[in-house]
Amino acid sequence: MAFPLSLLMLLAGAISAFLTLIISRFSRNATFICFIGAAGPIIAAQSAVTLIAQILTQGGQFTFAPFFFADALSALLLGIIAMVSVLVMLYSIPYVLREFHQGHLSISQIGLLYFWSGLLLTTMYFTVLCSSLGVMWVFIEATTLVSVPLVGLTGSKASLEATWKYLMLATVGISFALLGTLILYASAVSQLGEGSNTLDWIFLLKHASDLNPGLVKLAFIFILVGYGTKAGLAPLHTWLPDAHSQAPTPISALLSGALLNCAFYGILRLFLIARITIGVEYPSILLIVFGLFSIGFVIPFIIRQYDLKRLLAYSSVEHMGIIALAIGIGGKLGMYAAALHMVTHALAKSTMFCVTGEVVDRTRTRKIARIAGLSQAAPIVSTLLFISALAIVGAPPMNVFISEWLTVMAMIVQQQYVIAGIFLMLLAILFGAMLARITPMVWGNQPPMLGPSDLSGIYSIVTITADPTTPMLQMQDIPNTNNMNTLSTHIDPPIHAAIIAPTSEKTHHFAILNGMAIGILIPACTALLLLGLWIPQWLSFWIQSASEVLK
Amino acid sequence: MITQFFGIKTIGACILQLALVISLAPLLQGLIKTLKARFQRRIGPPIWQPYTDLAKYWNKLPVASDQASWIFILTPFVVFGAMLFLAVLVPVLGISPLAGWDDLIVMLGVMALARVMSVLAGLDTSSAFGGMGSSREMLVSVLVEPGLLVTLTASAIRAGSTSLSAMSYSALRSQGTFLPASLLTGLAYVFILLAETGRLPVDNPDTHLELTMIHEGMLLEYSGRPLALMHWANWIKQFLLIALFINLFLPWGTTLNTDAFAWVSNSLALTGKFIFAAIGVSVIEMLEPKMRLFLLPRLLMTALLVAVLGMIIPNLFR
Amino acid sequence: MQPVQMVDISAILLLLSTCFLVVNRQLARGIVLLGLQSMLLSFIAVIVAATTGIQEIYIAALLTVIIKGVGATIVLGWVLRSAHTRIETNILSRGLSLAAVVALTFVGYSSVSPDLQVKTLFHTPNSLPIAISMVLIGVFIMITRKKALMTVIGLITIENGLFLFALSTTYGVPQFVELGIFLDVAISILMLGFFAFRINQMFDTLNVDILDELRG
Amino acid sequence: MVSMWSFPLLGGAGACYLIGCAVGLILGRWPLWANRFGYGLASLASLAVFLAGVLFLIDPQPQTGILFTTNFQWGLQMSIHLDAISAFFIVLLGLGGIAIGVYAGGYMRHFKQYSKRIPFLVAGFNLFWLAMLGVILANNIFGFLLCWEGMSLVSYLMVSFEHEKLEVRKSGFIYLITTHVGTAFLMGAFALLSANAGGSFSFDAIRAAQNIPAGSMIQSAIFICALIGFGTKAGIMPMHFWLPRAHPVAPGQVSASMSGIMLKMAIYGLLRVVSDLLLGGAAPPLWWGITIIVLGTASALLGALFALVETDLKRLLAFSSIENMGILFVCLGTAFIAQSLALPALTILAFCALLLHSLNHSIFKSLLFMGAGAIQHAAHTTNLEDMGGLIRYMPQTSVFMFIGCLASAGIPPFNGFASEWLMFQSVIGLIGHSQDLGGKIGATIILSALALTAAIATAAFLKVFGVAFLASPRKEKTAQATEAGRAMIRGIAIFAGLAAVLGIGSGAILWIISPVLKALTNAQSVALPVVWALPTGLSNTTLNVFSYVPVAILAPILIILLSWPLLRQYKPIRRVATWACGVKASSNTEYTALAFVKSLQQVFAGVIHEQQLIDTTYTLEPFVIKEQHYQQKREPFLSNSLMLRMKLEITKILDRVLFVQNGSVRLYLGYILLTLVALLIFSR
Repeated sequence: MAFPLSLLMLLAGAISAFLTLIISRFSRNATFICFIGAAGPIIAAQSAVTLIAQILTQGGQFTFAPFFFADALSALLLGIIAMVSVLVMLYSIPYVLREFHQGHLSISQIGLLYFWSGLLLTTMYFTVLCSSLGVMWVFIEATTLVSVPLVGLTGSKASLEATWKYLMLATVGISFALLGTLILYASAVSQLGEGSNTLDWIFLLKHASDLNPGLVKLAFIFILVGYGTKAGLAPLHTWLPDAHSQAPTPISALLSGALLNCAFYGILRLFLIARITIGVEYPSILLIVFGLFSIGFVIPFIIRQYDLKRLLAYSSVEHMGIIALAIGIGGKLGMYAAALHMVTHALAKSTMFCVTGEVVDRTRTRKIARIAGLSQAAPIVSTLLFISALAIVGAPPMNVFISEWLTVMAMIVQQQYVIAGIFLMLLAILFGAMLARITPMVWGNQPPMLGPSDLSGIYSIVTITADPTTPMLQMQDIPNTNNMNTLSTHIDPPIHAAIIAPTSEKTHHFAILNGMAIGILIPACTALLLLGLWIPQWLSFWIQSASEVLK
Repeated sequence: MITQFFGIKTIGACILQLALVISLAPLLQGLIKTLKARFQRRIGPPIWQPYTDLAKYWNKLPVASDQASWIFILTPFVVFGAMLFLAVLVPVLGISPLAGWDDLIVMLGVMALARVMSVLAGLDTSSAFGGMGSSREMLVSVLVEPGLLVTLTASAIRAGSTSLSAMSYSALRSQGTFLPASLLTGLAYVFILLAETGRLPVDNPDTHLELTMIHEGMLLEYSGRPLALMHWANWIKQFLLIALFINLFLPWGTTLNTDAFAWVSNSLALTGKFIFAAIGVSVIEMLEPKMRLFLLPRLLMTALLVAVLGMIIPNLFR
Repeated sequence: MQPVQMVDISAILLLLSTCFLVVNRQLARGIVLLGLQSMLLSFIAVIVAATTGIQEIYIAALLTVIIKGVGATIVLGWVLRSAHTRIETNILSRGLSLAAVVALTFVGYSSVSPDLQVKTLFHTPNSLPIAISMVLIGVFIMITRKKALMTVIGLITIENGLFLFALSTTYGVPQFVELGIFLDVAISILMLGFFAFRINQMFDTLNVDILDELRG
Repeated sequence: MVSMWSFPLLGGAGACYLIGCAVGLILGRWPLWANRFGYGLASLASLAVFLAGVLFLIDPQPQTGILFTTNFQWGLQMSIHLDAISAFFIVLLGLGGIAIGVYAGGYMRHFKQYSKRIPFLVAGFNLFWLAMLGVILANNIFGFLLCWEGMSLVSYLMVSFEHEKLEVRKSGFIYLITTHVGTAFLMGAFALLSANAGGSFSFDAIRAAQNIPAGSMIQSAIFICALIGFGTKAGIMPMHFWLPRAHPVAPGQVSASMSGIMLKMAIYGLLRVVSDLLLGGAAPPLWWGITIIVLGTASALLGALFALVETDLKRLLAFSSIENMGILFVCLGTAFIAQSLALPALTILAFCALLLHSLNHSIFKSLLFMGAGAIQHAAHTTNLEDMGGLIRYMPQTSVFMFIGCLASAGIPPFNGFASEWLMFQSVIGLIGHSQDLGGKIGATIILSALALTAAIATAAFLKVFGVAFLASPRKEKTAQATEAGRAMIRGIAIFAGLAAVLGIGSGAILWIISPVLKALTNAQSVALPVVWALPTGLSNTTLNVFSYVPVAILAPILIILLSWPLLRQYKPIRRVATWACGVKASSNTEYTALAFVKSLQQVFAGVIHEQQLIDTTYTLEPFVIKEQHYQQKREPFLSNSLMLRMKLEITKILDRVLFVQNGSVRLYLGYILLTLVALLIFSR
């Protein structure tokens, strides 16, 4: 099989990562660094889409090169990573610039951010593209290692703590996954003899029925616990709220939207083998138990949550649970629902994180209790927040609803009425719990805003498009306002807003950045809505092919 | 059916019954008052005192409160009109002129209309007495209405129709056979009759003492012709309810024949039964003291329960 | 002595050293024990390599000595020098810890049923269960110790268990996978060391228990 | 073939709603124009909807169409279907839309401080009606659920209009959660239905499948899910608690459309899902009807009682909605019982009552809520205790509210009476047809409870009219009230007129219902007027539904004819002050809302808890009292305090659970180890 060029193009992310790292040593132009850093992943995403098209048009499974392999399931994950990375990288530009101008990020930190996130994206792409389960493990471990510095980027005490926990738990978990992989390998070797392709996924799948059931069972347990830790299934998820809340917001979106799915991909691959070797019963039960437990476990944490980003992290745990549950339920419908839910959740969660970034940036707090009156102070952001929250909780006009509803349907078709009942009940509780946190921020009469309003942002964007002589790059002139930042950490947000309200000149620049962020987020939220109302043919073909692999 | 309804015979019967009820209602009131006085060893007013009262009010010019709105003005008409309508609807002489359309729920509805208007009129003048009367009237009516409905429904079920004439007809046809259920529902009806017409032990029609009055409280601001209408309407209501009681629960002595002899005997029997009912009411008024307002629910709930029992009991004996 | 028996005995010795790690309270001695453990492991690797004649396993043995035996000891020792304490506080008493270790070993043995049909030469009755037990005990060490240092030691114990497993059942994994694994392990140990150092720098202690600001 | 115009009309209406929505947003800078055009378009669209429904009912030819579809199996397919059941509710919807749209055009003029938000409200209003139209027309599960939840969401957003107020935010949130829980049950019901039709989402396929065995667990499960789901929306006890919170806090036209129209969607849903999809016209099990009728009776009675003691006008109306939904459930339950006992005549009577009361309630409740909105604008309060004497300041509104109150109280000759009359008839019929003692006792208790309900509702609405409009104003600001604007008056007048006309002419519009009855009972033909006679009854006295018509026409004629001679000289010659034992009668002497129902409240003290707060300040303690404030708090049982306590308890438990994630990395590792060990042991 021809070695596709697009596979090489996937390295664009890594290349731009090194470029930004180097540039950030010499240049002081944050805007430039941002654009360079974001360009690579976007090029990579474009080539990922080409790759998906290639995979889907050529049909079935095929190997590119010794180590590379892709089927429709990989295509699904490729697409999810590409989708999330484009959104996140576009959004990161205004976000990072704003942080920079407010003095929360330094130039070298920006360089590091783009360096590590470029590497993270590259490792994620290759996670889903390698043929050997051993190599897959290596890449999944690599995603941990390159995402750890991202979590600790801001260098605060809390972020250090989160980093430590993330590193610790993910490393332990991943060691279990390695043990599982080794056990699988041992089984394969003793049954099928040694060879360079013994850990190859196609080879294993072909001979799955010859493997030793006892060992494969053991391997599945270790891999489920191992990758499950990374994928955030309760009760193994404990690092997740810490890491996702401490990372810079675009990175949180990347972690929640793409990385969790990549880890889950590892479970899926082994699930497909184990299903043949030890029968579908046992792995399905495990997935259902983990799924239901994950959905139920997060309820108290969501109800009593104080931190906006932790809230979303717990919601991610819930959604990974839903995916596990759908796969455990199985059947044509269940697998379809799982594949669809991966896509819908990735889109919804990354959008939600980005919108949250807007909220946090304007209020300078993540404490839910301190945010109120967004609908007056920032009408567009609050609308986006509400829409994406509705998507996250699976309210009907939104896309997540379709996959959750299909999950219920799958349960009914498989005659798992009790599970369906519990699932629906948990979803309803989560709906309430989630919106109980979100709605108080949207409504109310206390605008704690900092900076210009949404509308002025939009108007600024219009001005820029109309007048090309006002380039974005002008913004490097804004002085770094470190002293303001140190001041602000000791003052309550409302007072803060009053004290360091930006000057009118700066207001204009912030307005442009805000407008840019909103300009990126509005289409994303519209996509949530549109995908809920209508799934286009090509999209459904893509998801359906993936569910065929799982079936 | 329509032609039959608008036939000359029906219209004649309507006019006849209307005239009868309008003219005799004050007489019944006078009779009860006189009898009650006699039982209390008083001489009491003459039996046609209500007529003279009406005449007196009729010739006085009305005065109204400066707070009163159109509700206050309209109420006597609506109340009196509603009673006129009921006077045609309710069977007095065995079967109503509007037989077939005299539904019991329509009767209750029209009675409710009258009550609603008087309650509003009581509230309209911003007088404390009016408000008190209205409030208490609502208390009584809330407790009375279910009882009345259930009592009448018991008869309706037995008759197989909710038409008052049918109910009366079925009672007449089955006269002589004693039903324990009839006794129970009849008893409940008596309680409800007393409460509806504002008699002791529920209300004292003779006083204007603010602590006791219910119905009179609402009328306090009326004078002249409107007052006459309100009183008259109340007497008509009393007359009709007693007539209904006679038809449904005291069917004896009335025949279904239509010859001349039957006319005479039926009229005599009816007169006798009215007098009997008047005596009964005055005896109860003589014996019973006025009840405390908050004891009323107990009384009326008992009536409701008795009525429910009466509704169910035919099955027990079947 | 047969090579197989030697591997078997070494495996039991590994388990024993792990037990020592559990009851040990001195950080310095823990590092030394870890070094010994790694050496023991590379010894097993050498035996396996010599018996089977697979050259790559020598490389693996060498890497083990370099990364885990020497590298980890140096990094950890560097961290320890910068820390104030030398003594680890164990949240469980020695008796309870040992009991837990016994229970975990039992789990390790019971999870691997005898009829697993792993037909390699070095699949001794003990090596595979001990490998799994070491993984579990490694986590147990991480749970019961408060110092970041011991946590890292627990993690390396886990890695050692994995390596034992790979050696005894399959003579290691395919080469490129193995390389990748070593790279990852090396980086993760470096990172752990680095962040343990950062924690010590920022919080002025190696006690990870103070890292509990993020909760709920 | 006039019904061929229905779909084009409906399409036009849908487009019109969308344009109205867009116009509202586009004209955002000019709220007044946004208001005028947006609501104008809504009214226009509703007129088309109304016409479409009426045309269909004139010539009922079921039609199906597909709005849009995807060739993807599980995607959204919005196919629409128009049959008699949906046509009836479309008539109801259109009627409501016309009047409320006209009213709303004038409503917002007084909301100066919210001028920025008005465009959103206009857009939301249009979307709301579009969603309700979608609910009625949807012919597949996806479309139905989407529109259903869209309806809930949009109404939630509109309820949150004045979100500066904590009360509004809380109420809105409770509404959102409750309605979503209801939707979850609906999802369950639909999923079961669809699974039985081979996983198809189309209503047609479900109708065609009909392979759910009667009396099976699945059938019962679907029924229970649908009952809970739709019952929540309908505000049936014990799922009612959101209703008295959400309806009062919304702007006038929103509460009018929610109470008047949206609640009927629950009835439509029950008819569609249970009668049509689940049973396909077959007889339901007996216990379904009994469950529904018991729930309905409880809601009716308790709703009326809570309305009685309520002093906030809009909350009172909300409780009255619960009461009326209870009455509708009683009718539905009676119909179901009659169906399962194979009593076609009674079935038709009960369905007749159900449909007529749906229509009537939507008319008088919208009327009352619109009136309440007008009062709120004029007197700046919804508290009855602050009102009084409005009949002088708002003469037109007061006439319409008078009609509304009497209709709502079920007093002839207004429309509430007509349908309550049918309801009583069907319950009496139930007693007559009960063969066993249990049934008879049960039906009798239900009858007396309903009679009590009617009486209490009367008292409640007399309180509304008597206290709010009559006597003299109790607060200064009330005396400054002025008549509502012309547009508002027009909107209210439409419904007041309908309430009066339908009261007398209810029988005459029964032809509209006959195709619906045909569809509901699967009968080939339905004989109207319905001849109803009890089995033991007299053959010569039959009662028909029309009989009320001449009676109702006759009554006013008689009244006027007979009282004309009296009327001529009737005019009070003198106006004097009210006699009040020598002092000047003022607002201090008149009865308050609280006092008016105090005695009744004591009778029902078991259900309504009362809290008395007496705050005394002394000049010389404890002898000389300077001031004494008396406050009475009344809350329906199972209400705030209980929910608050539950919330506290749950919070306490949750806080304990939170310890699980206490920040210790060692604990987290412990979870992983424990999970692994547990799995290893479990898989042995």
